[in-house]
Amino acid sequence: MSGAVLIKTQSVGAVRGERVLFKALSLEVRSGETVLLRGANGSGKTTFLRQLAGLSEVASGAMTRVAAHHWLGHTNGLKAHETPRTHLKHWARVWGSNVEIDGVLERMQLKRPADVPCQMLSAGQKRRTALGRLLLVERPLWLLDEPFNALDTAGRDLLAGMIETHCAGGGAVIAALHGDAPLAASREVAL
Amino acid sequence: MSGAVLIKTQSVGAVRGERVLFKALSLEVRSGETVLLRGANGSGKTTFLRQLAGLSEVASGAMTRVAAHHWLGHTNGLKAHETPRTHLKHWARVWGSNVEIDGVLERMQLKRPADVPCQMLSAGQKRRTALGRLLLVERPLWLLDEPFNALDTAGRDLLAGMIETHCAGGGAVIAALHGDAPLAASREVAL
Amino acid sequence: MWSFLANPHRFMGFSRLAVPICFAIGALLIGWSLYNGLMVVPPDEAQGGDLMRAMFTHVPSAWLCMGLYAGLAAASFVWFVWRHELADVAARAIAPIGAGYTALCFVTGAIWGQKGWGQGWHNLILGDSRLMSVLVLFFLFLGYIALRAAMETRQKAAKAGAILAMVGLINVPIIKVSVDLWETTTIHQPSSVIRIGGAPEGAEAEEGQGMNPMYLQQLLWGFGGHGLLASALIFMLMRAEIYSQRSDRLLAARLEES
Amino acid sequence: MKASPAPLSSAFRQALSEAWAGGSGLLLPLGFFAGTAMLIPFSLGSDAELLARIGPGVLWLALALASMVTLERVFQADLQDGALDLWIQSGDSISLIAASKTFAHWLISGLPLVILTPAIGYMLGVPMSEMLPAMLGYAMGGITFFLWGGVAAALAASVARAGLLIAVIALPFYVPAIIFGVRVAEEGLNGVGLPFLGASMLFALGVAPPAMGAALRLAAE
Amino acid sequence: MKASPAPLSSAFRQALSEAWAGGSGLLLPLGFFAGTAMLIPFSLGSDAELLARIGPGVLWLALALASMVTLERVFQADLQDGALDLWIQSGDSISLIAASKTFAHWLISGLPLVILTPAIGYMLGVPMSEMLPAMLGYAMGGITFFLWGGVAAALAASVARAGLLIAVIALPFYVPAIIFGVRVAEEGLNGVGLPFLGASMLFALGVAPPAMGAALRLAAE
Ligand code: HEM
Ligand SMILES: Nc1ncnc2c1ncn2[C@@H]1O[C@H](COP(=O)(O)OP(=O)(O)OP(=O)(O)O)[C@@H](O)[C@H]1O
Ligand SMILES: Nc1ncnc2c1ncn2[C@@H]1O[C@H](COP(=O)(O)OP(=O)(O)OP(=O)(O)O)[C@@H](O)[C@H]1O
Ligand SMILES: [Mg+2]
Ligand SMILES: [Mg+2]
Repeated sequence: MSGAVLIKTQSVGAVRGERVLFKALSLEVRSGETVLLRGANGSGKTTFLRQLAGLSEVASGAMTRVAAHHWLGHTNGLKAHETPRTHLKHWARVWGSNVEIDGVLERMQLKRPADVPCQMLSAGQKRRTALGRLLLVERPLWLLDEPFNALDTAGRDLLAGMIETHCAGGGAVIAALHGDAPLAASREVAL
Repeated sequence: MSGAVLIKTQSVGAVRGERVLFKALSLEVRSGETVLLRGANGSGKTTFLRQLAGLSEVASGAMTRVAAHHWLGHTNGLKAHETPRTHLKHWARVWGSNVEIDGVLERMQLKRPADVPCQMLSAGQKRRTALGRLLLVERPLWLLDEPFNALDTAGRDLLAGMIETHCAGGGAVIAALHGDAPLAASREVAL
Repeated sequence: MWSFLANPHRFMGFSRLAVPICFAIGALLIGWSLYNGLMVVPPDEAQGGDLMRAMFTHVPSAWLCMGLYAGLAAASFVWFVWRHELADVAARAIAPIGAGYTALCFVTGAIWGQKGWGQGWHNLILGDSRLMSVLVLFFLFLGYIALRAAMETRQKAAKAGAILAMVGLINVPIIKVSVDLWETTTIHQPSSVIRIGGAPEGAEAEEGQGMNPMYLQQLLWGFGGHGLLASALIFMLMRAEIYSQRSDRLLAARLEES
Repeated sequence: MKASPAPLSSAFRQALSEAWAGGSGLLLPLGFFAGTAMLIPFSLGSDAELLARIGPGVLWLALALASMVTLERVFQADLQDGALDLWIQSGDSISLIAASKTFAHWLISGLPLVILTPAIGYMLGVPMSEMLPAMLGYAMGGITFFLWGGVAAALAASVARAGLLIAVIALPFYVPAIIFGVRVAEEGLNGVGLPFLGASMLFALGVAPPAMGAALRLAAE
Repeated sequence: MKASPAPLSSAFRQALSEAWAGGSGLLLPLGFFAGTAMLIPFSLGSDAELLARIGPGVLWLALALASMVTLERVFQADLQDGALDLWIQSGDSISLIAASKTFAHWLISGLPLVILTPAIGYMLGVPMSEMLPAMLGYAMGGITFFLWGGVAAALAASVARAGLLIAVIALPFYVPAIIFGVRVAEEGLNGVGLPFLGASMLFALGVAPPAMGAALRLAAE
């Protein structure tokens, strides 16, 4: 608990329709931590993650964002006509990254389908492409919504390794997850 | 292995782009069986399932479909404006089923969001709605593509129970799956 | 008064009285202006004979529909900047009333024009700049209503509607300018009301369409009456909306318990 | 292929509620046609005689536009959300299902022009005697447009942004309906236009559904 | 909001390749406008003088249509596939990103009309002297259309079948550009039309991007 605070929420709440999903959720995440969001389907994990990312408005409470973050939601953010290579190149350009794309494709085991349009990729290959974005630029905070979905065993281990390295290097991860995780969580938050 | 044959493939193959995904895949599934398709991302599980369902053409080999089947793919088949209730009602009508929708919603624990448009549902709630279709009409064969994705622990147990009941009642399930499954497979097929 | 009413509770208290009062006075004024307009004042043969009696509805509704669009944009602005929920409720209520008065302006104008502009004048509805700008205004209202109706949640409808209403407001003068610059010979008469008080009698007569002060009086009664009627209708819609929001909340709370 | 009407009527109902949900019911299509009618004098000038003469012709373009704009997403959405997979496996004729969906969308987005024809025609100064033939023309032409538009949309379903593609595929098929439709309006119900318009509608009714079915099967592959 | 131009140019490039991939390059838009021009005589009759007079006006309608059909899916797809989430969090002005995407789509789907104007105009018998002003009018009017169409599409991004909704929202905003555009073509470059058309384009350039930005943020909520 000695790392710097990367993000902090103070009694944040969310309302959907006329329903209060959660209220008074306070969370402080420091560098080095892996925080897992737990809760039944529909309990508000995605909603909370989107609030953390600044995508949804906070109905009540306050949120202090200190560090830049990467986002991976239920959807992968891929365009049908893009290939894994052009997708990663595109975001590398947007984010001003000089990382070698071939290296990222290699790391994500996407060498083979690197030039197949995303439309035709398998579910796991799409997910790997999206996860490749995390390697384009260093950002302290990773916000991941069920990131292990659709990955095979090798992919799971790969992602778990990425998360471990990231946290060891001073980053932090907040991830929504169901079931057993192949990673060591420093904390679990129930919603 | 005493049940009746529900579906049978003889050295089926699939080609995608210029790539042979698999060939000479022979499979015979009898009532009572739970067959899991295993394989790395992109190995062709989805492709094979779609062939079994008659959605994709078979590049080589032969396929004999004996029994009717239910299908659940990577996508849920929900329309944005539908609610879980109207979605299930709709397919019940199409399939000529008299099942009580309220009962299905109850069983899938969808009572609460039963009248919320699918657009606004959580990932797990969408999946549960799609799984609810399996309960509308009795069909011997279930073809499921990573059905546990997005489900919480209760949902996983629920689905595992449904599969067990289905197989005990003379049905059969062919499911693509990654990682540990919360169900007892009678056979695993590696792709 | 507006900051006082921004509280929904106070608004409900205020409007419970305001609705019937506005209705009553509005109806009285409209009735009075219509009675005078239809029965008492002499028909002006230069302006279509008896048909010109449509004026006592036409002119007030023409003024009102423009005013209501401005009101819609203002309410949207208030909601967008300060998030006063009541402002959104108001915007939502103004839109159908505004569309209604735009339609009323058009219909009464058409009735009036029946004779004044001669047979076949309707050929020109789509070719007249004044008429076109009213039509475009109607479409701005219509687009606003349709957009709100298509959004899934109230919050989203409020925000999307506010963006459209504000952008639309800046578009209104542009449409006005462009339509006036458009090559048409408008057969619609220019504004004459404003000149009535100040201009000497002679100048009016010269124009051949001077407005009898007796007409003007009825016009103003009518305008006041329609203004009050519109307010009453808007308040009523707002009340209905607030009630439905409350009942939604109650229902949700009950669900939460069970 | 079962012969039960339940799937067809359900497909019809679902499509109807989809079209309805997307835009506050009939208000929107009515507004659309009225709005296009409003743009006509702006782009063509305000000459009354000219408007009466060509306004109805321009409305054919609006109808063509409505059919394409409406249908573009219908089958593509079915493909993307997986509903198409379910339909194909439902055991019913996918051709008939597609046809009944198309028909539902015509009801919501094409029929309103027919309803509005008297009002728009009045504003444009079209003679009363031409009104009924024009309505009939828009009705039959509209069905034809929506059927061919549906074929184009089904063919383009697996292409990411198919808007203009659909238009290019469909436009040539629209030509006969436009030609005969305009003739019906001009020469009335007794002319040669009506039977030909009817024939092209029947042709579309016969050919378009199987074509849609085949295209959708292909898209699902 | 960083000031680096890289995100904008990447957004532009991505949208360009999307538009290109979605419709086999420029062939499709060219085909679309040529096809519409081809439909004009069918629906309006073949009177030469009439065609020359109103043909260019009808092309304005085609341009309006092209802008709506093209933009309908752009932002909706971004929303559905999650790319919008990434853009909003990219730290760059979402307004500028949306504007540069819109511009890319105009290049692919609006500019072709300008390029085709001489050919279509020749076919319709439009006098040569009116050609250049007409091209300028289509160019500036097209940008205006695409910007307002973008606002409507962004507002309707979360609506499932938004085609007609977008049209109804956008049409009133198209009116000034059509009026002035037609004037520019009629009275040439020295008339009052050109400065006013320029003004309404500049106005759209100023107001539409922030409105798109706000609408997209809302859609992502
Ligand atoms: C559908 C047809 C018509 C429409 C849409 C229409 C629209 C309008 C509008 C928008 C105004 C308010 C203008 C302003 O205050 O600046 C107005 C005022 C007025 N209209 Fe019409 N009008 C129509 C037909 C007619 C006809 C046929 C007549 C009479 C021959 C007429 C007479 C007037 C008069 C006298 C005013 C009051 C002008 C003033 O003093 O401000 N209108 N109309
Ligand atoms: N308009 C609405 N009316 C009622 N409930 C709504 C509305 N919009 C959203 N909801 C509810 O809000 C919740 C959103 O939950 P969210 O997506 O954050 O869940 P989650 O924890 O991510 O679930 P999952 O594990 O399934 O992904 C759902 O329960 C949904 O039904
Ligand atoms: N046009 C093409 N060219 C080359 N490869 C293609 C083409 N179309 C599809 N593929 C490949 O075909 C495979 C399809 O695999 P499929 O979706 O069946 O995999 P899967 O086993 O379901 O994987 P997952 O576990 O990720 O869902 C992928 O590897 C994909 O890259
Ligand atoms: Mg979730
Ligand atoms: Mg798969």
